[in-house]
Amino acid sequence: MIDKRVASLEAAVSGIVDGATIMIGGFAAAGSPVELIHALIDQGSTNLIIVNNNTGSGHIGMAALIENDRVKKIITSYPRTANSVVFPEYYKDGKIELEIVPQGTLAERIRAGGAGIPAFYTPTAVGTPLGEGKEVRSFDGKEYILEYGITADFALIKCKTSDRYGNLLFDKTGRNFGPIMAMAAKTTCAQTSEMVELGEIDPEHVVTPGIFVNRVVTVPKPVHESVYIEQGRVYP
Amino acid sequence: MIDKRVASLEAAVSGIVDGATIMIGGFAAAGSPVELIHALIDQGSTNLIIVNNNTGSGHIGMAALIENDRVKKIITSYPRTANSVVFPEYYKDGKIELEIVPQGTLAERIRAGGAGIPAFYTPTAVGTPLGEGKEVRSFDGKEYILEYGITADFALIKCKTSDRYGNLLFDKTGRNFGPIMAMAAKTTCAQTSEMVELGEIDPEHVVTPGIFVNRVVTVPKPVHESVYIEQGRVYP
Amino acid sequence: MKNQDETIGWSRTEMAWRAAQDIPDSTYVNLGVGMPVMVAQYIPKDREVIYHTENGLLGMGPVPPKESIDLELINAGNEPVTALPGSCYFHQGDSFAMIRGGHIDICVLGAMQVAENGDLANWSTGVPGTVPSVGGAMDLVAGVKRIFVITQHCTKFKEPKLLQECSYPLTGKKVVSRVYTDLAVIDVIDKGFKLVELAPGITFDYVQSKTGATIHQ
Amino acid sequence: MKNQDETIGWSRTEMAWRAAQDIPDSTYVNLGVGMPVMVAQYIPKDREVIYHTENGLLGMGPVPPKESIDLELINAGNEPVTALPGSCYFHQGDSFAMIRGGHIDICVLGAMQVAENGDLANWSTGVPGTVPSVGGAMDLVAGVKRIFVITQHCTKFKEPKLLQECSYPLTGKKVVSRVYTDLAVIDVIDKGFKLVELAPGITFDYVQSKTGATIHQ
Repeated sequence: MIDKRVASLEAAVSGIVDGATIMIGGFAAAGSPVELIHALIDQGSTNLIIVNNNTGSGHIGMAALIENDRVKKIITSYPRTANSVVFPEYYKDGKIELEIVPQGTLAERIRAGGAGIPAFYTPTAVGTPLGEGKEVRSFDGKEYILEYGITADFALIKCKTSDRYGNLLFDKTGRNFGPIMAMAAKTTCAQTSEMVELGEIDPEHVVTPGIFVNRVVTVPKPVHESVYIEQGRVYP
Repeated sequence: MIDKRVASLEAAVSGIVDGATIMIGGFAAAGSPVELIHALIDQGSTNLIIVNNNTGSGHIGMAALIENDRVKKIITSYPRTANSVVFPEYYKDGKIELEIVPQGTLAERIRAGGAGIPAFYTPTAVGTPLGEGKEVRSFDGKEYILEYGITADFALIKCKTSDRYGNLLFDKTGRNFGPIMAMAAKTTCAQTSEMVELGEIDPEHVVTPGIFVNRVVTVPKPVHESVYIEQGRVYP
Repeated sequence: MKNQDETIGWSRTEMAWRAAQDIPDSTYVNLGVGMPVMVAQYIPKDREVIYHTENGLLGMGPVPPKESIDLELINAGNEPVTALPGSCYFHQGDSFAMIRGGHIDICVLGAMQVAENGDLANWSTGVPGTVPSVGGAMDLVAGVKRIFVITQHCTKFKEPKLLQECSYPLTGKKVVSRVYTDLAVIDVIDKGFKLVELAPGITFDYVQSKTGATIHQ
Repeated sequence: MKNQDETIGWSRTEMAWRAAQDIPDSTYVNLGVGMPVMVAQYIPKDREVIYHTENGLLGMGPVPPKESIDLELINAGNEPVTALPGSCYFHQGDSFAMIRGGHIDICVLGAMQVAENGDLANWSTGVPGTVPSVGGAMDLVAGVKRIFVITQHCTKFKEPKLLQECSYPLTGKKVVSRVYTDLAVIDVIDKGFKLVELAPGITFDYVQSKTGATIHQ
């Protein structure tokens, strides 16, 4: 029987080893799988390479993962978000490596990784510092740089609805990186607000087909990052 | 006002010039925009380069376009379908050029064209006749070939539901090439079975965002290719 | 020993049954046109397998009765099918991302020729003038984790299909994992073909005599 | 003539209003964080414009009243927004396919520096030790059909932002079409900057004196 459901957050993040590459969904706080990130902190693995569009806010979620010294390197497009207090300190002190990637190139590299495309050419960042040292090639008289697909050992993403096959629906702009990260990770773990029976999701509406998902844990009332931040919460 | 609706099939295909590259949706007969293809035949442009997964059946739709001597070249993955009687004759007589592309490479080339990716590497067809003469490159010890994005002047696709912004929903496996061809063409023309008011399509369910669509014509009861074939219909 | 035409060894349905036994529970499977499609009928009932058809459906079900055929719901072989609960539709870009990205566990395909290094030829005889048609075959063999081939051991002209090298144009290099024929189940391993199982009443020597390359025991 | 600090020329809202007049009907527009977002308020009422926000929404509407804020519905500037009838959500791969693929008509961005050849610097001062953050800026300038810049003519230290060459790290090369400042509207054409319009009470010579490159009249 195909059943992607796992009983606990602990089970959802089990098997992540030190040094693993982990994609974490979310754009700013929307779609950020806060509960899964906290479970990852509890789980204890370290020296992680994280792929996330931002670096987290306050002292919870993504920021707490850094503040608990679990992150060796982060691949991101926009580390300098509001309330980002942890990352700048770690960066200044040389305690975290940073690979900065334009957001669309980051998205396309993740999508390529998931689609079995090892590398592609893109016009983004040509002639800028982020294009420096990269292979440049002209097509039809216009310059492009070569970028490589990214894959990960795990992806942690947040969705709204799932069935036991792992077919996923998302919540508004919380969708952001979830679907492409699900494609690019060996083991994709999703937290969902609701679990429905097979057949309740219209096959025309599925956003992420279950084939891209390995584990789904139900978190009926996920707490939004901003709520924790208002509370001044520090994790753990 | 943003209004992609056009009043007639004739208006939907207006402006297509001789020698244009046209992507036509459909896998076998599913999703084939038969009415738009017939409008294209009526419209009269010729020397067309067609991108379609197949070459049509019987003497209607895609096959009729060939039989009316409008197609200079076809880029396709599977020209040898059941009831494909027109293409084999044209091919044998040297009256049509054929570029054969693996289906997944065809899909990715179209998607790349629509996404502003000029070229990408793929493992498909390495070491086969369809990989011959192509640039080979190794990534992590595995060989890949370089393939190029494709764009088109027009795309003709079939969908089920649209609104005036051109947001589209498709019908089961009739979806196939529609969404990616819509992305890759300068002017995308969709035939839809029903036209609904703005807001009637749930923003979470939209398959093709209206930004990829330029003209939508309502064809309330499209005729399936197989029905015409049973009738022995020859177009025009 | 009887001639192959006299139906020694496994019948087509037995071949499909035999292949089906090797499809594990909880896998995503793509079945090629023809005999491969038959495999779905023989999956043990306690296993749940999800079928992918590359024209854009995951969760494909069996052919429906005539009266409920939907012409917009077909498989890659252009046959009417059904969509089971938990299924989903997607476009060709996403469908081949599943294939190329290594998300499909097993693909079962027919073959014209299989070489002892795993090369597969199943899309063209290379005869000039025929219309070449590849469809998704090259993508499937390049991307799916394990490629099973199901085929008669010899052509209808009694020539071996399992060879040292393919003479027909390749579909993919070093891609086949296992071959199911009417005579035997044969793996492709580093050193070449290796016998897994003989069909009832078939001897190893007989299989070897019908094969164009060494079979390791 | 008065000092720039004494609010000569266009105010911020007037700049946004002026830029809005150049957004045609039936266009797809992406507005950067800050002053660019203000442009949406001043689009003439008879024009319909669809706003794209690169975090995954087409058809973005204005900031909602506090009581109806949805934390999962934000724009690329991390502000709560609304989704208008006819809107749709999509993932980051598709969102940047819209951008990179040339499907967005106009993007309005802020700037640190603009060079006379259209080079734009708006993501980093290049000062060592600061945290570099690029977001979608490089993708937008590389992919959107027309890039409008809206910016004060000079920095708060009264240094010109319109220059012969950018000294800050580039966001993109030869990408800017038109610049809206508090003093003027200026196009980037093949030979350099070209004056389109002066703010009320501003002379050409004054604009030229505040600009680090020749402005063609």
